[in-house]
Amino acid sequence: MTQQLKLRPVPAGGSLIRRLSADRPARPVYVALALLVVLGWLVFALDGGAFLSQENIVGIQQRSAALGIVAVGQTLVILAGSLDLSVAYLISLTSLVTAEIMAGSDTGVPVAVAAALAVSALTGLVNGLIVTRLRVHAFIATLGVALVIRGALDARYDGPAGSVPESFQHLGYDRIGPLPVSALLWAAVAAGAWLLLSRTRLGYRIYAVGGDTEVARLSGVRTERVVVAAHVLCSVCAGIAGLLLASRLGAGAPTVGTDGGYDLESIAAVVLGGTALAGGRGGVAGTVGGVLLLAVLDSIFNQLEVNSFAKDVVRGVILVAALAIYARRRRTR
Amino acid sequence: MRRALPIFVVLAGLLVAIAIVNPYFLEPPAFLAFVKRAAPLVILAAGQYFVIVSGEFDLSVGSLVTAEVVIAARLIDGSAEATWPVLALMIAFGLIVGLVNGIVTTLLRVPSFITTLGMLLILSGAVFLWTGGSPRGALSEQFRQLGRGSLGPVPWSVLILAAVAAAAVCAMRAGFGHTLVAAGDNDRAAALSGVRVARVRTVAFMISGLSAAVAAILLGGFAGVSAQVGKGLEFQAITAVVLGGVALGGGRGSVAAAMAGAFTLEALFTLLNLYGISGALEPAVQGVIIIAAVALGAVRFPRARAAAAS
Amino acid sequence: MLRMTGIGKSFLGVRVLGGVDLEVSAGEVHAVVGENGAGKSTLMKILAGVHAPDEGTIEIDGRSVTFGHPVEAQRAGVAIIYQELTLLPERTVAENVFLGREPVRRGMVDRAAMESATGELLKSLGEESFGPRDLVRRLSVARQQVVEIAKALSLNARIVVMDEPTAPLADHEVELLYTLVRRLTARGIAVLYVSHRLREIFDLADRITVLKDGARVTTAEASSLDTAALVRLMVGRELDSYYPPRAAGPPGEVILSVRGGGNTRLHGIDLDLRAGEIVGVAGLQGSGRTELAKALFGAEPFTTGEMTPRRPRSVREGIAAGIGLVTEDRKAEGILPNQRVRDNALLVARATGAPRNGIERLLERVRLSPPRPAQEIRLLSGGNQQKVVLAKWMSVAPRVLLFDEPTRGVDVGAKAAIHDLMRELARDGMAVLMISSELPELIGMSDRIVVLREGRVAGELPAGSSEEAVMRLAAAS
Amino acid sequence: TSDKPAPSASGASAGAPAGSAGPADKGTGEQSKFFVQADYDAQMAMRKAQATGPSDKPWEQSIDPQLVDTAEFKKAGPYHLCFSNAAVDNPWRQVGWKTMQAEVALHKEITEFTALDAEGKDDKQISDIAELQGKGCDALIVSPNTTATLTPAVSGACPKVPVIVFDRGVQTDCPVTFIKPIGGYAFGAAAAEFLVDKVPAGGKILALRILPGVDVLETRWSAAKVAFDKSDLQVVGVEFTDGDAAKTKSVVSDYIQRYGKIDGVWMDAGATAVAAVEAFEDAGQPVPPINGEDQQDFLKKWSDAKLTAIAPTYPTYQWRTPVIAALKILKGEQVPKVWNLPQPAITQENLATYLKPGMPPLHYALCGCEDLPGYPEKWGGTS
Ligand SMILES: Nc1ncnc2c1ncn2[C@@H]1O[C@H](COP(=O)(O)OP(=O)(O)OP(=O)(O)O)[C@@H](O)[C@H]1O
Ligand SMILES: Nc1ncnc2c1ncn2[C@@H]1O[C@H](COP(=O)(O)OP(=O)(O)OP(=O)(O)O)[C@@H](O)[C@H]1O
Ligand SMILES: [Mg+2]
Ligand SMILES: [Mg+2]
Repeated sequence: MTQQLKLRPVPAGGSLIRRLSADRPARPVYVALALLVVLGWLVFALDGGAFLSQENIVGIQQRSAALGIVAVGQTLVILAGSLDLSVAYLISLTSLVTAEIMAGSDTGVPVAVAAALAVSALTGLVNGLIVTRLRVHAFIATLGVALVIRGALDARYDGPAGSVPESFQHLGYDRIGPLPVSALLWAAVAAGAWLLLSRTRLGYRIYAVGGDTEVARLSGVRTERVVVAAHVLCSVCAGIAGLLLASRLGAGAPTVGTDGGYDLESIAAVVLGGTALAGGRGGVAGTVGGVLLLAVLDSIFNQLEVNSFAKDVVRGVILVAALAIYARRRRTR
Repeated sequence: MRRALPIFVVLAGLLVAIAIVNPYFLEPPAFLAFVKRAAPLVILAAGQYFVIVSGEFDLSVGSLVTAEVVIAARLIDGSAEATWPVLALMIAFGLIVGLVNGIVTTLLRVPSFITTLGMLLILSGAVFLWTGGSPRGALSEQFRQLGRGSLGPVPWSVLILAAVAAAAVCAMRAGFGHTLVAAGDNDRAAALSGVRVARVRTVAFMISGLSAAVAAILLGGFAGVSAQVGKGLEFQAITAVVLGGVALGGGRGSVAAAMAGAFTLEALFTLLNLYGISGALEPAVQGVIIIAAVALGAVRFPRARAAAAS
Repeated sequence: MLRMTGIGKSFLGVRVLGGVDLEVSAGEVHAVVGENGAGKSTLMKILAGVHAPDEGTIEIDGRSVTFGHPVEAQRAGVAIIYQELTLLPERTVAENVFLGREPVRRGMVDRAAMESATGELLKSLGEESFGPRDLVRRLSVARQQVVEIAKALSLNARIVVMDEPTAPLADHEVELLYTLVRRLTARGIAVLYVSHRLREIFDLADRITVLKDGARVTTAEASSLDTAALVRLMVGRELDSYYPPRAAGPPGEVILSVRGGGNTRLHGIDLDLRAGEIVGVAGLQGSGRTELAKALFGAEPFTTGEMTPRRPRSVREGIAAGIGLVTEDRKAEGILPNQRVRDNALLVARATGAPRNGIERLLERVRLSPPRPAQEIRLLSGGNQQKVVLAKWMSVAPRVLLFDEPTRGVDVGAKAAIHDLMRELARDGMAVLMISSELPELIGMSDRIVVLREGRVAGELPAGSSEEAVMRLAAAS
Repeated sequence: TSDKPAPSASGASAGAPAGSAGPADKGTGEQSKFFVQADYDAQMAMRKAQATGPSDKPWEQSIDPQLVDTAEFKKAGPYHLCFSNAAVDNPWRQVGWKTMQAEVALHKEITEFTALDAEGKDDKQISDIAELQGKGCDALIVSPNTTATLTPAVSGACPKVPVIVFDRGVQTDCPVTFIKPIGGYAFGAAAAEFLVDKVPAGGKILALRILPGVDVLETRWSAAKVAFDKSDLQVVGVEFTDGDAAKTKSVVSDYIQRYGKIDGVWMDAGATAVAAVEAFEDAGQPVPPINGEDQQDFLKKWSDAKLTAIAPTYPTYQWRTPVIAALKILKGEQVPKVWNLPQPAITQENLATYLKPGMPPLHYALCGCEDLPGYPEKWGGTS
């Protein structure tokens, strides 16, 4: 490199505050989350339950862990200006890979985890290469890959398969104090992604490529590698979610990903968190807020025993309303 | 049209391949049956084309189709007199859903991916909330005729498809079509040239809603009431449009090619079925072919003609 | 120091460069000139690793190099300011300057180092109005260009390419750039300078390479040429006079008149446009010239004041009132890149349902050459694109046509054609308003010049006023 | 058209997952890995067995009950029942869910009834079961979304509260009782035996399945396969329809076109039976023997078009039983360990009793809900 400029650190005044507010688009989702928590507390109080009880809080955490992990990955690809519709099938696939390799034995655990992550990384690589090399729009590329995985699943599995040893189920069921291990896993993934985005070159370049691919390229960023890397990371997140679900279900299931609706729901969580669908703006903090928002909403629905059709209506309205508010904020700024 | 050529070649190739396995395929009755089966998807693809070429997405058409059929069944409840008013109501409902999608997208500036995803949730929830979980009532025989019956040898759906295709091509040839493509290509330039971008895009969503209503009429007629008539149709329609060489993001591609894309998809299903790749591996083959087709379409072939220099 | 030999390049089977040689020595300002589409930017992009040449070699310091990606050119010591802004609006100035080369410490990006280095760069450019942590989105185009320059400088490159760096700059900012270029060359850095503004070429260049139709016509010492000779080399013929003659006789009736027009950016605008008259609008960057045009047109309407015809509240009302606007940003606001010339030219007529003239006559009138209505407009040169934009407005025969930087990034040949056309339109009774940052052009074309300052009319000058007079009004504090 | 199978016919007929023909080569493909001979034999036996219990209340009857003692769960009322439901995403579950709610309303001693809907998501149901344990339920009813994957969650709940599982089982015997109709083998066999009986020798059978991999559906098909393999019928195709009426109709039309004539249609579920019938009508052919299910639209078609048909059932009245069982358990009364409910088939003889004009087309006749409060309006019907 011919980089010869002297780089002297300057006193980093107020940089923490700056960094916290760097994820500015996330603010509304936390305001909404706070309001919803108050609403939840009211609803539970009137309905004779305790919203802030340990069971309920643990429930919310566990409910959000898998979606949360997928959504963090989805955030990375969306920030890079892409999209991944294949995560749902990939989750099913990795849950099966995990459970089949473990086959109920403790010794299989490391191999199974490695294999599940390898399979997902490979899927991400394929997604990324189709998007960058073959120049297929991510919507179609990942939809196509999703179909391919679905075909493989349909052909090979006709129901839950494999089994997960007791030891691995700790991941899905144990708690450390009030914190479920699964929620800690989610927190770790989110923190890792946050660090990646705010502190590493790859993170910077993900924003750059999502903001404007041509500008990034002309500035010397190898844009294709960045998009591929984002896809690999996203798929690995889906793979981790697959591991988590395998541990919770005790087996692999060919429909666990699609039944969970992880593809569209993860995208919904990401945009609820203020990340622009077009890429280049937003962050993980918002996504975490978005996922929590959906989980708290679910918890309130559960308490009120709202039927699933009404839930869909409410979710749809909230999604559109939230995005309308974001659009308005952006315009009036 | 030049850009649309590949899809017609692919379609012709597929039809020939089907005909080789099944020699009767190209005889009128079998071919008309094929067209009849393809009609709903082709109509949906035509509607989706208007939205995509204007630079947007419509993910709500699948659940709109389901909603339309369920609503029709409950309102008609087997009565012949109710048929025509309910048909009119279905059309109106499709237009209104499109109008809402359009207004939310253009005036509230919600990305259409999200607007229509929200609409998908709302429609699928609300309609079953209304009917108490599963479809009620029944479609009348008159209603069923449109999707099931035929005028002489030609099924009604084929006639309706022909009319829709003609209307779509005319709309794209007219000023409206050009302004729509302009909005999709560069909405700021279009707006500064006097194009009412919000309005033409909203109309595009309404056309998509209308096409979903028509598809619902045909599908409900063809196979009767079911809670999942529209399942997955939005992805199929978008895939068909993209297969036809229409660029996601807008501004490029023709409606004829989009409809050809839908026929191609339908022919592909038929062919896979004929070769016994039904069931398990069908999605895999479909996925590979779609990626391949779009990838090949994205490769630009050198042109002989020189670009002008001033 | 740099030697490019036999460079050839084709796009989609069209040859845009063939056998071009270019030699640049250390500490030299080497200008590259030529008409639109001559291949200047393409040649520069090949040097910057954006495009791979089909043929030819590049040597730096006698070593042969090949660049597969812009980053490789950067590493070989080539920095470039592209013709188009290449910044990310949602990121900070520092992040933009160091994009793709973020300094890392222990695996993490070293923000502090990045920001301090950017701060120093900005200071060395005499820029104090914004800092490394500002979002680029919040900067004016001129300031964004400063960021662009800082970005190129931060590379500490040995060869700096500037492709029309002054296009978005006003005259006094151009001066700053001059100082900067001289400072670079004093350090032994070679500067490749591309511009359509011939004055800058003669102000700065040591040597000039002229490209025409993708081939090198000549390379000559700047001192051995004058403007006329250079233009001759560029267009291959004599351009008799720079600006077409003004119309004789007094202007006609008032077609458009504003009294006290104002909105968020404009205040108390009084203005009359008469049939047969070209009114120039001068002003510094950010003085509100574009806003004035958009307000008259109805795109960003006046909210106060009187106007005849009735104050347009939307683009469509503007068009209905017989007003047209040729926008300053052709790519973003002027053309439909993927549509054919025909569809671009007929857009306004179609959008407003106006009866339309024959497309062939229209293209002939704007002197589009060759007139191919079926060609996609993005494949045309900037000058030809601009002619199609003109055709788009002429198809509805407006009574007032507003030109915002009509010749920005347009070569001398097309420029002359556009000037002729503007005159012709005025002669036919149209009222013409012309915004330009190029004072010679403004003075050469205008029947009178309105000068804007901070959103107000600072004064009006008659035809033939001096550049100094205009600048004095525009910059007075 | 010709009767000669098109070149692809062998491939198409082997559309079952494995894609290869079975040893007997009746075109039925390999036996499903879900097939368990012992279960099959047991169900075949139960089909012939006599159920014990009140004859007018099949939901309280049981076949071959092995009673277990529940004194340890005995508790004074009033009761709080909890229910973790897999989903309400299809008409069968809709009808069942309404029936269960009505059953709950029947019992004054149930003062609280908390139900969570997992929306078809295994992971959500696991969380739901955990959440319900925190709500102070006296008994927990579970309708599992899948067998294998819900097992850990149910095992976790058993020590804390009496658990009642119905419809689908779990792989543990910790629940106090598991309630189910006889099962999928009985369904599949009833339909297949009917076809073997009605279709002339050598006749061409088309088997229509919804999806591969769903346990209840797999057992239905594997029992049918056993019957067809023993018969002299030829299964010319096994196709998946995704439960989509339009696709069903297209598939049947294709087969009619390809083979000229289809002599019998076997279906693993009745939801698209009417579409299959219509395909024959639209082709201008007589409708061959066919099976459907107890949904009203099929029964009506059967009666109107005078079909040769049978409708094996998977009765929705089983949704009443768990509530009854829960109360029995909480009162310390004995319940069967495995509560096998009778699973009648609708035949030409009793068709009229099950045909209920005024009920919605997708209503299931064997809901056992006619005597419940709110019938028929609550089920979407008109009286
Ligand atoms: N990416 C591309 N694809 C196709 N053609 C291109 C591309 N880039 C440039 N061209 C064509 O190559 C020719 C040379 O363009 P180039 O931009 O190098 O000209 P220029 O001399 O820089 O003109 P200007 O003064 O307008 O900037 C033009 O005809 C242009 O249309
Ligand atoms: N307060 C401001 N906030 C944000 N952007 C501003 C502000 N003031 C000026 N700008 C930007 O500065 C640029 C120049 O402003 P404007 O277009 O009004 O000036 P102009 O005189 O027309 O200059 P030109 O036509 O040369 O761009 C615009 O792109 C505008 O966005
Ligand atoms: Mg250029
Ligand atoms: Mg301007």
